Amino acid sequence: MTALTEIMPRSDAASDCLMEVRDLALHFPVQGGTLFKHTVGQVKAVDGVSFSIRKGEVLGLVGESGCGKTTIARAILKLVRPTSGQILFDGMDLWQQDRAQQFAYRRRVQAVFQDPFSSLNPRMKVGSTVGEPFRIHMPSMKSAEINGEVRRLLDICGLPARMAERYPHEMSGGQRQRVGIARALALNAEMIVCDEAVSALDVSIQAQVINLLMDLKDEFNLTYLFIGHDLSVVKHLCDRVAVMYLGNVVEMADSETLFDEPLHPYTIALLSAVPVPDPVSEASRPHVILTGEIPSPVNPPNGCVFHPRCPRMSDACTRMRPLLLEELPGHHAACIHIERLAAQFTRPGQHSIPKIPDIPTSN
Amino acid sequence: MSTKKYYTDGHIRRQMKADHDHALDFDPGDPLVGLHRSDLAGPQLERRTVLRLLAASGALTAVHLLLPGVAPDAHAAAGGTLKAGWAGVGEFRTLDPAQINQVLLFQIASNVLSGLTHIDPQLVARGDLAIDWTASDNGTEYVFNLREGVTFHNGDAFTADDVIYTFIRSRNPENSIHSRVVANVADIEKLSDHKIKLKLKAPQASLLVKTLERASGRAMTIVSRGAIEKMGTAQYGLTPVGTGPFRVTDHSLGQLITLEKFDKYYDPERPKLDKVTIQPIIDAEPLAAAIEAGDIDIIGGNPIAAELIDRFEANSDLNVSIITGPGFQSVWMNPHRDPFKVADFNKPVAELMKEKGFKVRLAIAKAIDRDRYIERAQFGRGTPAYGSINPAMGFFFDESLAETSNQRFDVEEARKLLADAGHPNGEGIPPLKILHTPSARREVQVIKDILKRNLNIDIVLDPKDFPVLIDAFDKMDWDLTRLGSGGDFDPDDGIVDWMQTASKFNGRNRDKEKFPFGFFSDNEVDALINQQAVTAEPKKRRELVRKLNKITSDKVASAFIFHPADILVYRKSVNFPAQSRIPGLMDLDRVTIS
Amino acid sequence: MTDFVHSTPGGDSAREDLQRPSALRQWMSYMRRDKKALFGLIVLGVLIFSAVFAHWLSPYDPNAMDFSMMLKPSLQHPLGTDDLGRDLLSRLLHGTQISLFVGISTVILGMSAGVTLGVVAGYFGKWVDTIIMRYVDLQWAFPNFIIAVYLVAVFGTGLANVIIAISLAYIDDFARVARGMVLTIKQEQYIAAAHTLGASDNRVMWRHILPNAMAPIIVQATVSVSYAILAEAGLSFLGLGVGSDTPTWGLILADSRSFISRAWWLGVFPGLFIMITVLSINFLGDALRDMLDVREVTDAH
Amino acid sequence: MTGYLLRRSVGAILVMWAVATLVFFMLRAVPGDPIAAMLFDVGDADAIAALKAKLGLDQPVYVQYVKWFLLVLQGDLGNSIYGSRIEVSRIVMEALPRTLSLASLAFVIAIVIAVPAGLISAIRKHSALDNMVTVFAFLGLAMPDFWLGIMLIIIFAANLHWLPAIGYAPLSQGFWPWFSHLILPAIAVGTPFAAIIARMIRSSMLEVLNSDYINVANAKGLKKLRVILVHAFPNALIPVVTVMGIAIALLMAGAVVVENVFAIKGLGRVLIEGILNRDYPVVQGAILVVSTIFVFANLAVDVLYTVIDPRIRYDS
Repeated sequence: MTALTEIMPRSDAASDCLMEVRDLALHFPVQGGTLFKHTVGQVKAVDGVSFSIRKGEVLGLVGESGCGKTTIARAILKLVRPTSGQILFDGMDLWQQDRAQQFAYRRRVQAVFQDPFSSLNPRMKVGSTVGEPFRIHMPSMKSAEINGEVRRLLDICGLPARMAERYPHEMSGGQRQRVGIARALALNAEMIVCDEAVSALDVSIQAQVINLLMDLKDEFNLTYLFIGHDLSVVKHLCDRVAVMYLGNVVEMADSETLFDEPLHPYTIALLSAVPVPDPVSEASRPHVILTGEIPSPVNPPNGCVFHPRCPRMSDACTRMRPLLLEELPGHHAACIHIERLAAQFTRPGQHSIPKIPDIPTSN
Repeated sequence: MSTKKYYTDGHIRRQMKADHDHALDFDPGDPLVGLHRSDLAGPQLERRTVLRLLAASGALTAVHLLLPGVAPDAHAAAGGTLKAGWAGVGEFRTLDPAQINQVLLFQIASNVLSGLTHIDPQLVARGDLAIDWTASDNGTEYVFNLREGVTFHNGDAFTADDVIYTFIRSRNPENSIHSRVVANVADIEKLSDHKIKLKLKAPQASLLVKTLERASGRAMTIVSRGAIEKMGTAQYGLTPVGTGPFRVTDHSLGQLITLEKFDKYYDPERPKLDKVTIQPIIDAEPLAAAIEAGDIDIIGGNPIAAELIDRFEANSDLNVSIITGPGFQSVWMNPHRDPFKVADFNKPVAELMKEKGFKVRLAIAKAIDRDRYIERAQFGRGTPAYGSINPAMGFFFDESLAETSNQRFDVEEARKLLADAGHPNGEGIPPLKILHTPSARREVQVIKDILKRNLNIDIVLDPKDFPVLIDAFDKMDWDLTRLGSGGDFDPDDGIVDWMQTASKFNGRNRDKEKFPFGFFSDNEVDALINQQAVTAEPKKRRELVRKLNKITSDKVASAFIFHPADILVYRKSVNFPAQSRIPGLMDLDRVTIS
Repeated sequence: MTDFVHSTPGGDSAREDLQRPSALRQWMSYMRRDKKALFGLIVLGVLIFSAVFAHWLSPYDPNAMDFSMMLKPSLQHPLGTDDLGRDLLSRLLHGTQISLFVGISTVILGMSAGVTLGVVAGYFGKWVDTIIMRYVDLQWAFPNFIIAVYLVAVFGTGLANVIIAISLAYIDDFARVARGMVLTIKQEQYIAAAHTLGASDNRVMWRHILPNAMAPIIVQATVSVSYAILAEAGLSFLGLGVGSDTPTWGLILADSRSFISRAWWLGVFPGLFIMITVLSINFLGDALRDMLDVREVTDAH
Repeated sequence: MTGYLLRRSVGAILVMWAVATLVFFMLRAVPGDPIAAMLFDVGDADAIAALKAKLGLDQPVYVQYVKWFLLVLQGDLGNSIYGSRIEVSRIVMEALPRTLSLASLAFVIAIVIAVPAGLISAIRKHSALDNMVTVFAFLGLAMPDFWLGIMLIIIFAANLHWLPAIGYAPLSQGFWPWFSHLILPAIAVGTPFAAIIARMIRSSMLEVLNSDYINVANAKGLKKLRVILVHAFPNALIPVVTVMGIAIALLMAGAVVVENVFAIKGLGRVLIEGILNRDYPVVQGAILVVSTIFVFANLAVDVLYTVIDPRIRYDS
């Protein structure tokens, strides 16, 4: 699959590219054996993924749980080491960094995690949590200065200064997520990985947090990698969206394009599952229901990984691994049936799902 | 043997009177108190000789006059099982005399195996497998007549060959840990089946009591060649075969030894008991509970914890018999270390008295209040010690040493000496570490208290398991050591082993470059010890022993603390005849039970 | 963005005033409910007080043999005198100092070593974990007390050696508990967050993981203190204890064994001191276990 | 299951090998020369050297180790250094039944006390009876075992004369001699263990009694006793089995101390005396045996666990 990188010259050339993921693969060994442990198989959590993130952009990464999106986030955050492939940040390979570079990288890329209950150390006061980045990266900084910074950050994130004395268990979920954001902002990061950052929150709180994230993006000129499974949130927030299935990116396009004119059958099925606020159209629109289970990543299907569930599956799909190709300008998809599809497309209205006559549907 | 006779009460009294009179019937001006060299030959006349010697030394008491094999057991019936407990021991590692290194083991072996001689309660050698003997004029050749008709437990007959086999076995350090004991024996010659001749390299005063004795020497305790070859040494160590009054019928490791009467013992009157069981009991409280509850009838083994004696004496079911024990216990002071450094002991005491280090040495020795120590640590049982010669060797013991020794207890003088040495009220003396075994902890605490009280010297306890302690002691790697000797039946045991420059305990593994001698070295003492060792004449030997004993005391070879008491505890149902009451031993052949 | 309702930041502050009671108050109220724990707390308080002030509280010098041997308890000697004429009360009070010191310091040492090993093993995993856990399994193959016996024999008797021996014997218990906790905590997102911040391994282990793993470790530690006190007594009994004239309860009790039937106070009082102390520590440990909601410790041999 | 057993057994053997090796080298690092101590009275440097050479103690430690290890592989544990140099295997085999007798009787006593106590206190939670059991349990855990042993001797042997104070009689001499010698030490060893088990049974019974299936059983109108004994108790035993490993440790440790009090020459005493005397082969042999017992007993507990709780499988 090395060929893949060659057909993606655009992102490489783009001067505004902040991060580039090249053919990333993460395989985890599965161990077994009676007397002596040995590796009997591999979980292919991420299996050859490439994309890039431009400066100041919000890239969404969506997919069902277990598709590998969080694993990509962990690789970008250098919490796991890829089996193969590269991640370039500002043109530099993350696993070719020396200590100082790595330390600097830690300042420039930060994360907001999914579970506000788990992402804050329950034994640390909020003030310590938010102040920790300074203690790590600026050991010479005095406590009073740090406290000032903490107050400033809490304020930016809409938290009163007295919260610094609280423990996480004394706060609400939304407050905790704001603390998590404050911590991510502390060192003036350029890029923030939001790993399901709002998924665990109540809807009303979600809105607040998302608004905060958007405000901060504008204020500090941030770049986000936004990982989520809630398509409405992703659509609202992201400039571009990549859709993942079983360790592979199956489609990637501008947010609007992707939601309006999805190309990949998986994306189409995914979108059809999103409830529409209008009950009438919700009832009348076609729903693509995927049959079958998501295959195990230990033993992914040959050919197109989606083929066992694909309504459009053909013989070729079981043999050929489709490449992620730029089918329309800026719109990549990995499906061998796309060309045929594209010809049939008409431009549907917003929030509608394209009618695809030869896709068997069911209600 | 006299034991074959039975006496009436009246006869005993008459006999005792006669013995007493005879013992005192000598010319005080005669250096040999009316004895002749031939008196020292065997077998029957040592008793009279001894009584005479005791009388001459003023140590003759009614106990000494009691006839062997008489008195309490006159009415006792034979038979029965005696249940014995052995104190302070967890297991009987071996009963093979060639490997025995503990008194508590030869206490058992002595009931199973025989020697050419055996000591009696006065620590005098009597014939055992030897009927009698004669010594040559120069004291280097002995001819022994062996008892006939003696058989081993396995049925083999005892002959001169067994004596020679035992000698050859013991002479080899690979087979016996006692090879040194027979080092002075040049050769053994078989004159007939029941007659042997011993050739010595040099005259030896302790030959009969030490080398040929069945218990203390262990080198010439007669073993069965047939049995050793048949069962191997390991098994022989568990169930030895000998010619003694009892045979081992069962040995359950660490739990019980069963002895049964040997029907073919050479003395048909002995043993009285049918069976003896011996159980090792390591802790004091279970031991006490066992004898109080009647689980055991008698206690042998290591000395009974002093603290139990009062309790036993208060118990109307028990008899407690206390006699002077064979041994001495000391606090040793390292002469190579401050503050009691002494570079050389080879000068008159008056000269030594001018040295600082010696003053501290002496101050410590003088400040130890032996009476208080015995009262506190030993619950009042024991004899104050000022030398290595113990009161159980009545004839050689010097009671006056308590008054004449430099070490005589005197707090004021001790303090003055310490002040003269530059340490008024103990100032400038660092805390001194005292090496001791864990079991001596109680005693050492008392010594610590006494030295603190009397000299304001601080002592730090340094308990070490015996193997570690010995290692340090041999290397002279200590300030103070609390150590001593037990089972000393002959003066040699105390002085040859401890007081000569070449003594086996005297810093034998020391760095000879750094330390020219061990804990003590004195040319005069060395010479006197050599001299007494070849002096068969008791009176003369006694003078030499007493003289050297006083020198070691005056020059503070160690601070002598006490001679332990030998304490025997048994239930009232047991008759333990005086004749068997040998210090340190547990001869059960005359014991009966009712 | 207009899809979303704008509300004031921190607007879910309705829950903000949900004031949690402070840890201390929580504790106090717990103690009021749990009589056993209260008893334990009071006894332990008294013991620590008497340990600290033993020097002033003791009527006599604990090592001075100034009195008759084995005097019955009386006004002069509330707990009588021992077999060497020393005041038993004074010895037991000084013994409190040393026994508590033995109990606490062994646990602190054993805990430090064991927890360090457990945390490192759990945190780094792989061969580090394999090596450390193989060692722990090795030690696990032996009852703690037998290990302590063996180590004292190796090092020799004495206070320091007894403390080292007992604490070494505890390493596996603590290592297991700590490692188990670390494996769970490692999965938490705040650990990932700390890594993302560039926190060093040391910082993650000791600032983030350890504080969150402490609950079962504290419970284990409490129980271990009482075991250490008993272990010291057992070692002293075997002649492998502190061994000099240092008055530990275990040594006083072990020394009394030949006198118990004549001087009951020599056996009873040190026995009571040990029992009441161990009892109250166990009560406290039980209460802590309930409070911190830790499952029954299953590795307290 | 077979695979699991096999893997665990190999692991156990490796642990034992490591223990033996560790002990071997640590023992030789210990100060103290057993031969010098043994020949203290003899005092002959040549004799010491000769004996050391004969026993192979003059060779480098690693040579000694290899020799010893090769012998162990052949089942030969060597001979004691002391006295008649009795075979270690014989010493251990004579001591083993004593310790096992003591430990198993202690176990039985503990179970006989603990099971009813735990059940009663769980069923009658917070009653006077429950409080009594709790106090007993805590006291049992707080008493030094040797102290309890001495007290038992004073009461039942020295004063009441009901039972022998000390010693051991093999079962071959009859049940009563065996039992009467062992009952007091077994109580001393078993009491702390009984305390632990009673507490475990109480808490796990309470948990089980509150569970749904017991409520269902009650609702079905089953007799209360039947519910408790047939339905609740077996399930309550599961956590109890998990502490069996500790039980073995506790019984072994207790035996070491209590064997001393009652003058029973079991494995504990063999070990302690061996250590004190630096009798290397005896210590090595005893440790090997103790660790074998302990390791395989733990293995047995794990297997038992699967038998009692069908939910647990080790194969996956």
